Amino acid sequence: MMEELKAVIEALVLASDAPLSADKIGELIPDADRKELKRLAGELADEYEQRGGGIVFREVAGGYQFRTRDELAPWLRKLKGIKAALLTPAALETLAIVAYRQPVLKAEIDRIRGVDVSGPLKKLLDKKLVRIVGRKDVPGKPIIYGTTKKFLEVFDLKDLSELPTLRELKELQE
Amino acid sequence: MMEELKAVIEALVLASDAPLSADKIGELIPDADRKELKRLAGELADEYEQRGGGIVFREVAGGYQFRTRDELAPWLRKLKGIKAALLTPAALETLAIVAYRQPVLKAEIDRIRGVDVSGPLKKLLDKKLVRIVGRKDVPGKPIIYGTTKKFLEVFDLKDLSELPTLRELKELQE
Amino acid sequence: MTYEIKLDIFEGPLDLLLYLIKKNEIDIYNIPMAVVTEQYLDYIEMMKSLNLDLAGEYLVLASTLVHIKSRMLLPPAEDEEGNEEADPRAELVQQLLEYQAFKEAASQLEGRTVLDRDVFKRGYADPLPAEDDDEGEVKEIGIFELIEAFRRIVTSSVRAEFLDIDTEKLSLTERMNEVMDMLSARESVTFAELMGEARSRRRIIFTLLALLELMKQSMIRAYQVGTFGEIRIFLSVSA
Repeated sequence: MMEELKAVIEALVLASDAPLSADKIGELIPDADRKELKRLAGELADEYEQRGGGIVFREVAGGYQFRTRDELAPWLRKLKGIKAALLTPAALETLAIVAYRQPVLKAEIDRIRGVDVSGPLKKLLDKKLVRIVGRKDVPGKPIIYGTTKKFLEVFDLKDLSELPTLRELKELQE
Repeated sequence: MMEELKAVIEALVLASDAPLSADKIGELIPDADRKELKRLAGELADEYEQRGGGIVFREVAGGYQFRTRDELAPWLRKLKGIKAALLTPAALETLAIVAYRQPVLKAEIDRIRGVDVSGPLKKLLDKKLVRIVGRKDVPGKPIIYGTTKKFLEVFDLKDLSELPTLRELKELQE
Repeated sequence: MTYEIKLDIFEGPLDLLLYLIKKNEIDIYNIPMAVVTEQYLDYIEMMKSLNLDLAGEYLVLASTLVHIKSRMLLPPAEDEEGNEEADPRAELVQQLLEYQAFKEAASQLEGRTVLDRDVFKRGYADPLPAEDDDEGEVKEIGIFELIEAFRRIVTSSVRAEFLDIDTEKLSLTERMNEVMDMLSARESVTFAELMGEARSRRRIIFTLLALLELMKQSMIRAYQVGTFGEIRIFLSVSA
């Protein structure tokens, strides 16, 4: 069983939002001697180093932090690659407009969002969440957008009529 | 020095934001045998447990995750400045009904609790503990609710089958 | 008032009723209706006298209790086969047991090792070097986030046109997309084909509405050969 104080330091470092400095640890554990805290953190760093596992306990940017071992970077890049990319708020809003207002022209999406949506729309087309449904027979023959089968898959919907409506959301909030 | 494959698993689990499933790990390390991966992850869990340090390697929500040891909670609450309870009793009751009765309609939750659950249900959706699963194919197409992966992660469950059975109801049915 | 009741500790009328049953050490399968109803009504009176907001559900249960109490005073009726009628309390007892079970389940949930209360995961963002992560699958969004996003946009301009989206409209959109799909795969499609494919009455109506809407939006054109000839549908602008 690890020494209690050392275990506390280890847990605090994992859970902290940023590298955790010895000063900050000292504030959280006021009864402990500052030197002793530093010594224990150093012990943790040594232990993880000697263990030669996948993670290390390191002093970075004025604090302690768990990091993955440098040599394993190729594997971790792969993890990032498959990590489900979140849509940016702009893309999500654009997607929401296409989903609820389709078949819809870009001009209409621009109008609703109040900004030019070329960027997010392009991203949604690339991700195959939105597609070109056709063209409207009016001057300029503008492109009409709609959602894809993949859109239904991603949101786990059988068909568009399964989309919840704003009215239902409103009812829930009242 | 730790076995390379085990070190990779350890690093991937630290780097992942959500619990990392054995399947995901398998996708990232395609040459490895799935059973072997599970065995090594199990070894890591045992090692961290026996070491008795401040962090543990847990199987939760269908994957693996580093977490702080629960006995150290008071120190971590101090770090995070947490005071209030996570969920109100009303939200907890609503969540329990969704968890056990899913896929479930709001009308059914209302009936069981004897009050309108709009407020708590909205809160659970906001916290991503509950999600819209679809619509029921009956007149009015009411929305169906279910729990999320995050629900499993938050309540330390490997999967839904880990929920204890509802005692009283069973007795009554016999 | 002799009850030691803390206000708004009850999660609803069933919760209050369960409390009264426990407080009086009553067998839930054999509830003395007179006692419980009286105490329940007293509680509601107290709430009213304190001008506290009382959810309508409390009053509904009050009238249910009164009703059951009055039925208990009558001798048990017999149905045609001579069987005694079911206990008037049966439904209420069932409901209380069910609610009690979930209340217990809720407290078991609360008793678990809860993330961000008892245990914590890695707090800081990615322990990896930052890289452009624009690639990859889209997975982690739910339908609720989508509609929330839509709500965010339209709350600034709460117009009826947005609220009025209903499932009928979405079914129509679905059918419109299908028609456009067929037309992008081949040059034209006949009206009869679309209708034949529709099968159900509901689908036929949506197909008709979809065609009308698409024509109105100048997305398709329909041609007919002769008065009773076949109607053929084309894209207005070829893709």
